[in-house]
Amino acid sequence: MVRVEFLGPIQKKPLELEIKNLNELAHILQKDKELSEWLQNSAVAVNDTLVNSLDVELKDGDKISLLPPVCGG
Amino acid sequence: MVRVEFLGPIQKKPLELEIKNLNELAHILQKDKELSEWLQNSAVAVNDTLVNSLDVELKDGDKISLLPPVCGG
Amino acid sequence: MLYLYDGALDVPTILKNWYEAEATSNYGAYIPFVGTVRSENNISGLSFDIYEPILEKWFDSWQLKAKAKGAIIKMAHSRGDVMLHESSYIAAVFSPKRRVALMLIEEFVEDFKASAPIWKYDLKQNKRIYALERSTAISGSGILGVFS
Amino acid sequence: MLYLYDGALDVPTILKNWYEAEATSNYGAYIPFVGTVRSENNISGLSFDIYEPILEKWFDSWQLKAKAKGAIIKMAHSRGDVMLHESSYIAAVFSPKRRVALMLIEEFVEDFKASAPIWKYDLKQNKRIYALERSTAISGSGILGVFS
Repeated sequence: MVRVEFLGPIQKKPLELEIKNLNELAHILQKDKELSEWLQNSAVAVNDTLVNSLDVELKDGDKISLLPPVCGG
Repeated sequence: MVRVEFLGPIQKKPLELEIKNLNELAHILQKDKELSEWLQNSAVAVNDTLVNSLDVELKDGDKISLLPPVCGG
Repeated sequence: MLYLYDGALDVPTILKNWYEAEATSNYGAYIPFVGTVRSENNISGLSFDIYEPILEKWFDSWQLKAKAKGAIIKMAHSRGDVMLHESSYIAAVFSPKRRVALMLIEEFVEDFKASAPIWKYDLKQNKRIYALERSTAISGSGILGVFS
Repeated sequence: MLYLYDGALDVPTILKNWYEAEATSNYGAYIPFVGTVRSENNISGLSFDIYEPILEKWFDSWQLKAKAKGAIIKMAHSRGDVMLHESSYIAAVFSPKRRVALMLIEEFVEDFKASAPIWKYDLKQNKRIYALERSTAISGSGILGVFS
């Protein structure tokens, strides 16, 4: 089981999914119309490390975070 | 009469000179061997405004300052 | 040396504490950057969400970059609401030399704006409105939106 | 907004006073640069001479440059002796926007080093030794040394 968290302004509860890689996650999340803009402008972290590609294998207990555009300060 | 002041580390008392321009001042100061290094590396101000050339006429009561290399902070 | 506070920062106290903490560390230059909430767009203030695990990793990577130049970085940021003319952000560089300090504070603050996982909301008529148009997508964003 | 003090600067108090003085001026960025005496070359401290009339003119010209960008500059400097780990210099920019503040503090501090009529001496074994090798000739220097 992999946990998916939506950070900051994305108003969505965490998901628990049986997925093996980020490609599967992309397919699942793209079905949710409310997420479509967020998927275009959000960064993705696996276990709190940002990733730049979908070629990431996932294992049981991994945590995925979606980070929408930032503005600290 | 024109007053010439030597600022910062130049250990020299002010001079009162009867001169009409900075060219005359250059000739007079160049005779003082102790000043030769300071003349090479000092900036010149007339009445507290820095000047970039010797083509400056002087009048009675003017103040000339020699400013050696600076290091604030 | 990353400090998170609920609400506005006590700027004089933080600047004083940081200065005194490094008073005998032999740094020649100390440059704090202080960010204060400006009155614009009829806001009554700003509000912030922070994702701390990634903020800490990002900050630690900057601390290593600074250390390689003999410098250190300190940073304070607010969580939650910060009202008009209050301050929400302080970043500071201590360095032996001024050139390193001047370069580092600029690079750090710019990367902070582009990368630190903090989300800003305008406070307006008791609403908390995400400041999307002033926000920056983190480098690498959008990979989940590409059809594959 | 140019402040000269005999001896070391009280950094926390100056940073606090300046911050509070501009607290409601609606500046979004406040960047002080603090210069502190480092232990090097076996000095016990530094000492400074200042020629105030030209320093004031130089500072006023910078205040006009800052004003054209909607910003202001404050500066404090020590006269006379400042011992190890004490501070002799603070320059600060207040600006609505961070980019202007970051550019301006760098340009101001660099021009200060190159142009401000202040002379530095090392304090070493009760002697006051002009720091010629660390000093910079003001732009236009040398005109009186040219044979004419």
